[in-house]
Amino acid sequence: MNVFGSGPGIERRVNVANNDVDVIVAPRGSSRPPGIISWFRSVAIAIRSLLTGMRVTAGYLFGRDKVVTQQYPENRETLEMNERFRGRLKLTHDDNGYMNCNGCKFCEIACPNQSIIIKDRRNPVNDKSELDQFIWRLDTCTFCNACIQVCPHDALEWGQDFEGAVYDRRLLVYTLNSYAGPQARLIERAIKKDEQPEELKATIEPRSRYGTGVPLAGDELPGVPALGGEDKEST
Amino acid sequence: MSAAIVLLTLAERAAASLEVGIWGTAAWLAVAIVAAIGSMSLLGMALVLIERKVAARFQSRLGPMRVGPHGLFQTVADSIKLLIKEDIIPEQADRILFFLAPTFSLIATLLALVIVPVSPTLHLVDLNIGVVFFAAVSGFGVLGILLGGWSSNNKWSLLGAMRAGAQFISYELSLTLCLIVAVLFAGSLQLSEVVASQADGWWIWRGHVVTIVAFVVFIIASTAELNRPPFDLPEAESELTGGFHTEFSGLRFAFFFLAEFINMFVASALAATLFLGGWMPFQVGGWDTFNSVMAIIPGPIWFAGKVAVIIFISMWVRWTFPRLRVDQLMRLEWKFLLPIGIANVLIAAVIILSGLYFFPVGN
Amino acid sequence: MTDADVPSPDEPAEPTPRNPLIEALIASSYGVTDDPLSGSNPGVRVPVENLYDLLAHLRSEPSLAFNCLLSHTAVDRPADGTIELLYVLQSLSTGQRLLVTCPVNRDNASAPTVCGLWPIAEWQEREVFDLFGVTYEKHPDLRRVFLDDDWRGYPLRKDYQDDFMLTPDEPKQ
Amino acid sequence: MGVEKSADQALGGNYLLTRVDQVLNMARANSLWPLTFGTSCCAIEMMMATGAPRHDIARFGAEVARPSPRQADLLIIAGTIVKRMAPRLRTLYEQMAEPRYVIATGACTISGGPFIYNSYTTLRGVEDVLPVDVFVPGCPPRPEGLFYGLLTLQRMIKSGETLRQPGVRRKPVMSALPPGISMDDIRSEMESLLEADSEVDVEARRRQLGWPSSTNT
Amino acid sequence: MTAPIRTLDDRIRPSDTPDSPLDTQEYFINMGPQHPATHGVLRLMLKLDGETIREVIPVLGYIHRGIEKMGEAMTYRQFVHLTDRIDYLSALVNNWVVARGVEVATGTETNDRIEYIRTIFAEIERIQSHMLWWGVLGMDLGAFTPFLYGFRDRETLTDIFEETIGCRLTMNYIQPGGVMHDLHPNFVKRTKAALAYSKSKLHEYEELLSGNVILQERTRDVGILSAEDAVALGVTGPPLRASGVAYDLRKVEPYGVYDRVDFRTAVGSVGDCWDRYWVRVEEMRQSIHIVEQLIDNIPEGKTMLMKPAKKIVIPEGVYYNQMETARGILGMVLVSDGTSDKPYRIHLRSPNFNNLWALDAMSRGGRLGDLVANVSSLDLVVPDIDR
Repeated sequence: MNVFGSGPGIERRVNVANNDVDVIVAPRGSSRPPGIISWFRSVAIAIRSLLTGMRVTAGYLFGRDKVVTQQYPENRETLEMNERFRGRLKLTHDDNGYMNCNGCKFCEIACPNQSIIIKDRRNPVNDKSELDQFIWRLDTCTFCNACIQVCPHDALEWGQDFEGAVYDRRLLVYTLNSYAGPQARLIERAIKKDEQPEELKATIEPRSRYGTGVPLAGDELPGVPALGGEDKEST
Repeated sequence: MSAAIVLLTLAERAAASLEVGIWGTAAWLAVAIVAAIGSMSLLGMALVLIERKVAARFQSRLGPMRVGPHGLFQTVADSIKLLIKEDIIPEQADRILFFLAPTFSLIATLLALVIVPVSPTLHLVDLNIGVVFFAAVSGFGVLGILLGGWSSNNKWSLLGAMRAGAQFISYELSLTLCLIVAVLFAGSLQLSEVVASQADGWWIWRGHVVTIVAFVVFIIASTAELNRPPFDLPEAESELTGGFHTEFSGLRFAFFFLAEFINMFVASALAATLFLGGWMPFQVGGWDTFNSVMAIIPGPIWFAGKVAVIIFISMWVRWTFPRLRVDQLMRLEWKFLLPIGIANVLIAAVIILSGLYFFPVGN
Repeated sequence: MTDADVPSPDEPAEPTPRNPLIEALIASSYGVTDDPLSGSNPGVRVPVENLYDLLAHLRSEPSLAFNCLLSHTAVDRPADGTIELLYVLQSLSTGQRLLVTCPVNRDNASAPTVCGLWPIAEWQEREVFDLFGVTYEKHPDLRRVFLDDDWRGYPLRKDYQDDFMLTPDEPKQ
Repeated sequence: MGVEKSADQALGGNYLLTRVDQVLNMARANSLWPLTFGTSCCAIEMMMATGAPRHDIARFGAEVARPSPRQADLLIIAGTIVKRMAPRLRTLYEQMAEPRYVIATGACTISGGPFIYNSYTTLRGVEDVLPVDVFVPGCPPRPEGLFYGLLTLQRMIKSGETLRQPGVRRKPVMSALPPGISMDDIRSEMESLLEADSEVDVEARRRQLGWPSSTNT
Repeated sequence: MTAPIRTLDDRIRPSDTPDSPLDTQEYFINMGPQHPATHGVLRLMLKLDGETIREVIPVLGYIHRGIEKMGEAMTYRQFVHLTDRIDYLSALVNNWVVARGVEVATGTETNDRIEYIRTIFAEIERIQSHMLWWGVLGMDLGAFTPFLYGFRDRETLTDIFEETIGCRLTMNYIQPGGVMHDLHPNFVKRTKAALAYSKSKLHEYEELLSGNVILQERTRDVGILSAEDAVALGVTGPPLRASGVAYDLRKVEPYGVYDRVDFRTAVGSVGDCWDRYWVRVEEMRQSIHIVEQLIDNIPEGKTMLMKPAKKIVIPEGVYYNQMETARGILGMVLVSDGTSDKPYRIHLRSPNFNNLWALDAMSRGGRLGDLVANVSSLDLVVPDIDR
């Protein structure tokens, strides 16, 4: 039986790979010298070490304010995520409700696993490419922030929502944009320079989270199961 | 056989007390059994809940909170779920033994429970060889574990069962030596008389250091017999994925689970009875006012308090210490506890022969 | 040691070997050539016939004492018809590091095992065997390490075909 | 939930059986003992949820992590499942006793996540191997996100199986929708798609649907 | 001659002649891939004689995802996010290896602020990784409470990550050319508070577990790995240092700003579980010391020097660089063909893959309980083994 105790290490200086390195060596204790007295001493040390451990846990049992638990469903109202928390991707809008995204696909290219799929279209009024549908796959998204990092228009940001549990993975495919049409900057410019702003606005079409391209089935996306004939819900 | 003893005793008592013939005896028996099972499951559920709440506090968290106020009915939910859970018998398992194993475990516990003296009146069976009976039926419990490990046809289970067997046989020695110390002091094998002999002072006070040592060794050995951490080698989660009960599910697993917790209660109750005076209040020789105040508190509460303290210590230890290794466990018993236990019995004999009790009250 | 670590953007253009170790190795009889592509680390190329002898020399020579095989991997170069075996050697006593590259024939990739020199090579070679299909002569336990024993093909080869694998459409701007 | 109840009554279910069903389902929902199973990153966050005192899954009665699948009710698949692991996962699932529930946490288990493309081993969703009850997205999800998944599962259990139809699970679709989206939303989307031909008054539609705010969920 | 290719079944055929003098039979038992002590999906085939371990055969591949193959189809910047998922407890160091590899290859010089931030985060990550290990070791040895304490204290450090980075585990923060975000305004304050808290808790760990006689009995002279074996088996990181070889890349080949801070390398002398235990606990202390030196002196400067949307093309060549994660040396072999913005081949020399094979040498002759202690003391992260 060793004489225990995990005291401080021994400081030393050694040469490793031609560098002088300051090291601190683990304490080993010493083996028990023979004799009945040292045996009793080592038993006493052993029992004391057990009691020390029990003191620590007792400190938690009887101590005040030792419970650190946050009660999640009960504290939902007060629970706040950090401001940079990567919860859910969303498109930013200006004060009038127009989005900043113009469908430039920087994010789609930056995305490491094609979680963002952008469909664009050509606006008949100003003949510019614009966002038709911004599909975001929450089921594959890795929250790596690459899309937001590369976005030249600050059109994307993180929302704080973390409650995403669903019964069917097809529900995790989102269409983020609420409308298809020109970005806020173009509309503003059209209003300012009076370049057919009303006609431009008239090209706006509503898009939902579940728009045309991605129905609940989402069959076209790789890896997403199609809505089959069999009832998958009962197992 | 022990089951037969209990049943016969129960029947005798019933017949003697009611004098209503065979049917009355049967009815009394049925009531007693239902009451025992009911109280046992209630006790088990309460103990599991207490364990979980206490563990949570040790670990600076809250524990079950959402079923009932502060999770009061958590274990009720667990029990119902376990009752209605599917019961799987693995294809390769020995079906008969697989069925018997948890039942043995639970029956052993039930048998041990009936002899626990809660108070002079609340004492289901007062056998004249109560201490021996306890030693016998607690040996019965390991049979369930061994059978469970064997019948599962799983190497991990078998390893766990073998560990349990080795552990149990070893620690049974120390346990019995401690029982002998208590019996020597009390001069009787009947638990009610053991308690009565402590009216003047609990043996843990009156037996010098001998009973204190016996008490501590009894607690250690019973913890080891119960497979509770730090001696939970037969079911060591991180080593054996559950040990002997790896293959048991649903109700059968619940039997093992329940048996473990009731056993903890029984062992604690025995320790309280033998060393801490059972339902006897705390008495100090000469302090008459103090003694009378103490005597106001009813016996069952004294008993429950003592058991609670011992159970708490058991939980405290459980949630603090790492687990021992197999060979270390054996070393602890054979090189450490057993010599101490034997020396303890000899010293106890000397003390009793010379009548050198500590603060001899009254006589 | 530390000089091997500092980024040296202007170095590769110079034709002279950068390191006395490499000069010594080139002068030896192992058919060693300097590896111009080994980045900031000293690196040599060696034909497969001399691979074992060179590595044994590097391991046992007291002044070199490359006692740790940090990494062993391979690079598939179908254009050259070779698989380059790459040994990253590190000496924990001198702190020196050396990259040894050894091209082997791609169709019949085989190399001597170096398990006897560094025990860890046994598993690193198993990994390379698993993913590249390079067989190691006299290897004691040459099994696949990550993939199933009946896996077809060697996934890290450039021409690996797999029906299961999904390749995305490249987004066009 | 209401739908299921009325269906029971239509089938002739009586009050007592319904109450028993409720009690049983309540017990099941509040005593989900998870299997200690985790393969990669999500397992750490799962342990943060189950183990760390800050989140403490014990509040839901689910801290009794069982190492043996026989005794577990809940399989939280945390982490990537590859081809070689898939049969083992299936075995684990089959070893679990009914009723058994499965939560798939993290992008890897839902769809392959970061490893969906160009990986020769990673499964694209564990649904290929076993039936999943609840999907918890995230990479990895926060412990609170996992708790929300657990609550969603509890909701499913409470409204699911009955005594007369054991083993039949009903996923209440209404509560399965992601937050901020309701059936009404979907319905109005479909209506608006039907009216796509007609003229669009952006301002009115914005007021009607509240576009900016609807994305700020 | 080519060595015969065998299967696992060939490998685990029981031997006919057991070395035990008694008439016992050796048997194989399968530990994993789902086993509480293997921290994931490591599978160990154990050849046992009773409870005594005769041989440990690790079987891998239960989480082999082919990250190296995937890397060939990704740009360097995208590949960073995959490295998070290899050794997720050292995610930032993994990021850093790729970032530094790209920076060295393209000749980009980073500024001091970036290096300070990277070093601080790497050290905080090391502390939290070791805390988690401490808790898990406690649980593996049968003490459940340390597990919760470890996780509780780790949470304060995770908060630091979440505040600045937004993620708790897989962060994708250190990028080629800089870091993704600048520090959060609260960063310094919160970090100092967390470090002070961690320090007090380290003392508690000492009382609860380190000095405990049962832990000492379970770890001392268990799983001894000699220095020669450790080096030959390619063991790096705390297990190597516990064997007495003070080889720490932070000292020997300093990267980041490790050459400007004062700290000591924790080493052991015997190489048993206790030394590995103590080395890690001491490393937590040293890491706290490192962060304390740096936290007040973070210089000003830009935090991203490469445009995120710009293509990174690396000159042709083979680049190797390595760093010290919480588990050992993580090396990256990066092969570029000089034309594409994607690596031609990327190989990660993972510390756990190399450390794992020392398990057999450590555990032979020990008990089953010792094996659990050994696995735990190696601090294996299985996705890092399989990649």
